[in-house]
Amino acid sequence: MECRKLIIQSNRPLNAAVWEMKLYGENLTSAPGQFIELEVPDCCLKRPFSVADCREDVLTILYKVVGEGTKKMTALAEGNKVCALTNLGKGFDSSSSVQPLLVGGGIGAAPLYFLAKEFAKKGIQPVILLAFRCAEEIYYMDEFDEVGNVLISTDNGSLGFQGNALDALKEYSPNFDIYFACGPLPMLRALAGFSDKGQLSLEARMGCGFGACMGCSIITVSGPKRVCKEGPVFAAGEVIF
Amino acid sequence: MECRKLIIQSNRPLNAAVWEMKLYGENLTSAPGQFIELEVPDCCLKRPFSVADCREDVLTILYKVVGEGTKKMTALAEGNKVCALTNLGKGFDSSSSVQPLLVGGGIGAAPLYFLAKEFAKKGIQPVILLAFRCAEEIYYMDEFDEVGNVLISTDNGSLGFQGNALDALKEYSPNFDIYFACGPLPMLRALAGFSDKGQLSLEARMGCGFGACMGCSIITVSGPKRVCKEGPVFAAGEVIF
Amino acid sequence: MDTSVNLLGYRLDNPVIPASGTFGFGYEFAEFYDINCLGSISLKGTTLEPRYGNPLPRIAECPAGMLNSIGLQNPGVQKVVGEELVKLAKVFKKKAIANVGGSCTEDYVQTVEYFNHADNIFAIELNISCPNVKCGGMAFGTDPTVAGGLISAVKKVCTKPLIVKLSPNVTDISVLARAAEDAGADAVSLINTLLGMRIDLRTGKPILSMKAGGYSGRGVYPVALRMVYQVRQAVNIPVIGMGGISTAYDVLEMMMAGASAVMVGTANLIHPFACRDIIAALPGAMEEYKINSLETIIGRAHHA
Amino acid sequence: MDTSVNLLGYRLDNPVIPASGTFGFGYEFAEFYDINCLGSISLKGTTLEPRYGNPLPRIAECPAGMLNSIGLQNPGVQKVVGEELVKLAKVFKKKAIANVGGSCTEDYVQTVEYFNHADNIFAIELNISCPNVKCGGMAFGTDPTVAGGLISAVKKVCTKPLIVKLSPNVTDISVLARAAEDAGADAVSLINTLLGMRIDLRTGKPILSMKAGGYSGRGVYPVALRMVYQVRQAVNIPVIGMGGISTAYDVLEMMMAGASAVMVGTANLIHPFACRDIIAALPGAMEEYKINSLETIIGRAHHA
Ligand SMILES: Cc1cc2nc3c(=O)[nH]c(=O)nc-3n(C[C@H](O)[C@H](O)[C@H](O)COP(=O)(O)OP(=O)(O)OC[C@H]3O[C@@H](n4cnc5c(N)ncnc54)[C@H](O)[C@@H]3O)c2cc1C
Ligand SMILES: Cc1cc2nc3c(=O)[nH]c(=O)nc-3n(C[C@H](O)[C@H](O)[C@H](O)COP(=O)(O)OP(=O)(O)OC[C@H]3O[C@@H](n4cnc5c(N)ncnc54)[C@H](O)[C@@H]3O)c2cc1C
Ligand SMILES: Cc1cc2nc3c(=O)[nH]c(=O)nc-3n(C[C@H](O)[C@H](O)[C@H](O)COP(=O)(O)O)c2cc1C
Ligand SMILES: Cc1cc2nc3c(=O)[nH]c(=O)nc-3n(C[C@H](O)[C@H](O)[C@H](O)COP(=O)(O)O)c2cc1C
Ligand code: FES
Ligand code: FES
Repeated sequence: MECRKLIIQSNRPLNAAVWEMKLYGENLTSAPGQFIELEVPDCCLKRPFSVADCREDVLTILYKVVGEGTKKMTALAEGNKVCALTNLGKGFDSSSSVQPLLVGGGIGAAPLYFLAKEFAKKGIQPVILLAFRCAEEIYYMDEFDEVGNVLISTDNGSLGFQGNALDALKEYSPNFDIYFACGPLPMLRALAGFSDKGQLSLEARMGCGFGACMGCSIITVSGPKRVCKEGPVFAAGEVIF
Repeated sequence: MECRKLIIQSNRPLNAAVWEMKLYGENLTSAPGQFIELEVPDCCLKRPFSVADCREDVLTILYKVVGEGTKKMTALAEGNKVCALTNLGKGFDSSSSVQPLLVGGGIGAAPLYFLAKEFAKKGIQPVILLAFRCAEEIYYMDEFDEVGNVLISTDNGSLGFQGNALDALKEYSPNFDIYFACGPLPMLRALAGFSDKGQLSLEARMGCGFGACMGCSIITVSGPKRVCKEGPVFAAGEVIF
Repeated sequence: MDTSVNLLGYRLDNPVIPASGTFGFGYEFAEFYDINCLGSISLKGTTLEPRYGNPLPRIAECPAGMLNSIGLQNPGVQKVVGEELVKLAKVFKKKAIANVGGSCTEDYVQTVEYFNHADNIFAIELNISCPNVKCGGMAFGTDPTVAGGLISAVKKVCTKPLIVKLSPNVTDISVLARAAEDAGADAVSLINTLLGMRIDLRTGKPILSMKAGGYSGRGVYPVALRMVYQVRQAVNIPVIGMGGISTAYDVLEMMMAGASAVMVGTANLIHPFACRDIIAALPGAMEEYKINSLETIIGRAHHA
Repeated sequence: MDTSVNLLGYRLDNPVIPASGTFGFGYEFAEFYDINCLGSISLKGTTLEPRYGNPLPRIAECPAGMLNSIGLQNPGVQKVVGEELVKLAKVFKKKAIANVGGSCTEDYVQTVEYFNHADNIFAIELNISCPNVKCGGMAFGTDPTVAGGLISAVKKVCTKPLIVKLSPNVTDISVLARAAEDAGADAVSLINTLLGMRIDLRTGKPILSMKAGGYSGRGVYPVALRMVYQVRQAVNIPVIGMGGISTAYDVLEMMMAGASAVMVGTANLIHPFACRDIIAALPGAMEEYKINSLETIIGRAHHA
């Protein structure tokens, strides 16, 4: 964990609900699956966001506008300074995967972009399955295309396979050694039921984000674990849904 | 009362404790003795300040740094926007005075500058008695000099008469028809005891500043009155100390 | 978009009512905006005799609200009925709520009787919870038997619907709410202020002359919401919710907790146009959460 | 500038103690800063058996604070003494305060006995006020007779000074404080969290799985300060003050109200360096108000 002041380098909408914010800070580092806690003006608690990319002192988050804090974030302008806790949590363990499958649902695709880039760097082209409710909700298509083989599914069939992520997975049935998933809980639950050869990035309402309050503890097969500290990434077989 | 957004035109220290802030707003008006309630970032209640000057869309306040809010005010930079309630309260009634005496104690001199200028405009040179604890606390000397005959007293004698405002008044014994005073309560009480031919500008901790909460009600000979609405200026004979 | 609600048989255009003690007798706000946009107004707490209230200072600031120890300053019920209500009627075409304070049963009863004949009053709000009144004031608000006795006595003479205003400074507010219901209250309103204190670091003394005072504003909102939820479960009469409301979203949340209408207090002091702005923002907030009629969300949190 | 205070015979370099439940078992904060700057640490509430606590969500945000319904998650006293305290001792050279929770007298008593032999614990803080524990949890905190019985039983076996942590969710906290003193408590600490609620406008349901939760943070400060002032007047044992403290000024004010030491909770969650920063700011704040020794201001508001 680090507690830092970052400078907003850009903050722009990608579609009707999802925004991209780039934050600058010297020697910023992060690993795929880790998250930051961003201080939002006039909000008491910081907001957790997965790192969608991090290189050359610039960290990217992709955020969906859902409530007070994310609404206020859209008003933050280039050059503004924001406080953030960085390098939070334990990210994906991608070291042993040579045929990875990435599964993202909705805004859950965010951390997978960073992960996909890491694989691409190692010369591995991951299969990236992105599930959305409809074509309008898609973001970062070109970015994902550059770093992997993208498969799309939408609930209403407006693009790609019509159906949810698991149906799409069964339909496309790509080969994989480990899958890496982030998205709504029902999707993660379904995936875990389908195969335990995976890693799931979970969400929880957080008090601190760095392990102090037990606000985010889930029960796992090996006892209670904190989403913010032992997670947010857990082995699929570990989580008790 | 008006509720407005004003732009900070300048904000500078006059001495170790007193600052001057100039606020710009179209068609800003005020009368001597009236005050504004200034919104301070991260403070729940607005802060009341007498209008020290107001002309050509620019309103000046002089403020002493005493606590959280005034400390934060010193950090407000030129160009910042601030919310304020303006045209609050009933100011001095100077219409019938031809030989005015102005008595200011410490930061209480602030509204008297505006009043002195009004007299000067009418061709009347007021006598202005300014009482401070020591010479270092004096501010706006040149400004006052331009609009009246300034007499000074300091508690430690570092400038002018040594003693408090009332002692100085007795010493200098200027002629006057009405005196107009603002300053600490003991000074106002002493003045009221000395002569009831005066108008006193009072302070009170305020909830709203515009008459809604009764937070600032004092008892007068004619019943309870609100410092923020019927005041802050009261006839010397009216106030029950 | 239907923002109207029914309160005690009276239809309000919207559920937003300035809270007692933060809106005077209403007419002075008519200088700032057309107060006919309000659902109703709860008038400044009125006692039998005129009261100056407590010595200054009566106000202290808090990180997310304020303390007051006004002590029910008011010109007495005769002047309120004879002068203040007349002035109000000139600028406010709707009916208001009279808020009645006191320190003994007899005072309360007589004060309420004066309001029986006031045409522009549609309900009486009995303040049994003012933390700033000595002698008995607190016991009325904290002891269910004492509260019940007072309410029964008042109910006997009161010809208008009776709202009982509850104190949050109790171990279990639902006990007091039930006592009020049992004694004949037609509605309850809550919360009054929480007891709080601030100390002046310069002098080392409490800022308020009364030492402690009533804490209100945004900081009390979660406590108020919980109590409204709890009381909604405990009684079958309507609940009027207040405490820290400052946005249209706060109104929706308070209604979901169980409030049939809401009162807005401290927000008026911090921003004179608060009630007007909240009312203006209501339809937009309703649209955002796909609410067509406000009445349908009352108590939603109990069955959602 | 002397920031040290004496608490129950133990001298603290400064009065700032992270509050139970917001600082884990301390050692994890040693990754962020040298925790030996702290006066002491109140450790995470510990029960006889391991507890997972309540289902998620356990956290909700408030305008000036937060709600929690953790429900005393902890690994059980055996593991706390055998593992957590050992890890703490490696990075913290001072003594800490063990915070004990439970739902029946026997559990409390046995848990306290485990801590008797823990060398790096200088006092026990008995949490009789956790709003998040079912069955008995609330009665211990709200009924003076029940509280007294529990405290006497614990006192009989406890070989270390006993601090009793009081709930603010009562009509008169001084009654509980006196009951604690009479039953043998060596100090009281207050306040625990206020009961609060938030509702999710999207779902219409309370955000917390437990519906209500404990409200803490800046918004509770005026209430906490008033209660510390009130309890200081009611008892002769030391009072440890907490609730919304987030600056060095807050520490001074809380001490003037009567606190011999203070605990800082939610501020740690909002800013991991909060306690360190408050301690660093203390001398400057003391200078500003011409305070040479912190001990001299304890309770100043009662005689200033
Ligand atoms: C580890 C982690 C990574 C995340 N990564 C992303 C991401 O990359 N992009 C993205 O858009 N969102 C992400 N989220 C969800 C994001 O934190 C919430 O959408 C955001 O906090 C909502 O804030 P708000 O103020 O707009 O909503 P409000 O509802 O107004 O927030 C109120 C409180 O609830 C919390 N809260 C509300 N919804 C959630 C939620 N779904 N999860 C956790 N806390 C919540 C807020 O943090 C705040 O404390 C992540 C959450 C976690 C736990
Ligand atoms: C009608 C009127 C006119 C004033 N004119 C001036 C002026 O021209 N220049 C100037 O420097 N000061 C003036 N004051 C005093 C000024 O309002 C306070 O010094 C200021 O509010 C202190 O704010 P703070 O946040 O620094 O202090 P804090 O003590 O941190 O403030 C806490 C709360 O107490 C209130 N408060 C503290 N001291 C006073 C006080 N003396 N009077 C009223 N409220 C107080 C604050 O407004 C705030 O609500 C005036 C006060 C009134 C009532
Ligand atoms: C300055 C002030 C005066 C008040 N006077 C009264 C009163 O006369 N009668 C009453 O029942 N409540 C009174 N209250 C309490 C409010 O009506 C309301 O219950 C409380 O402030 C909580 O709501 P809020 O947080 O929106 O202010 C007063 C509150 C304030 C701040
Ligand atoms: C997340 C969280 C967990 C808590 N857990 C405990 C606990 O285990 N035992 C206890 O006595 N108090 C517990 N508390 C209460 C705090 O110790 C403290 O009394 C309260 O939060 C008020 O202080 P604050 O406003 O500084 O946070 C907890 C508070 C929070 C926010
Ligand atoms: S959010 Fe505090 S422990 Fe995870
Ligand atoms: S400050 Fe509210 S009436 Fe004067």
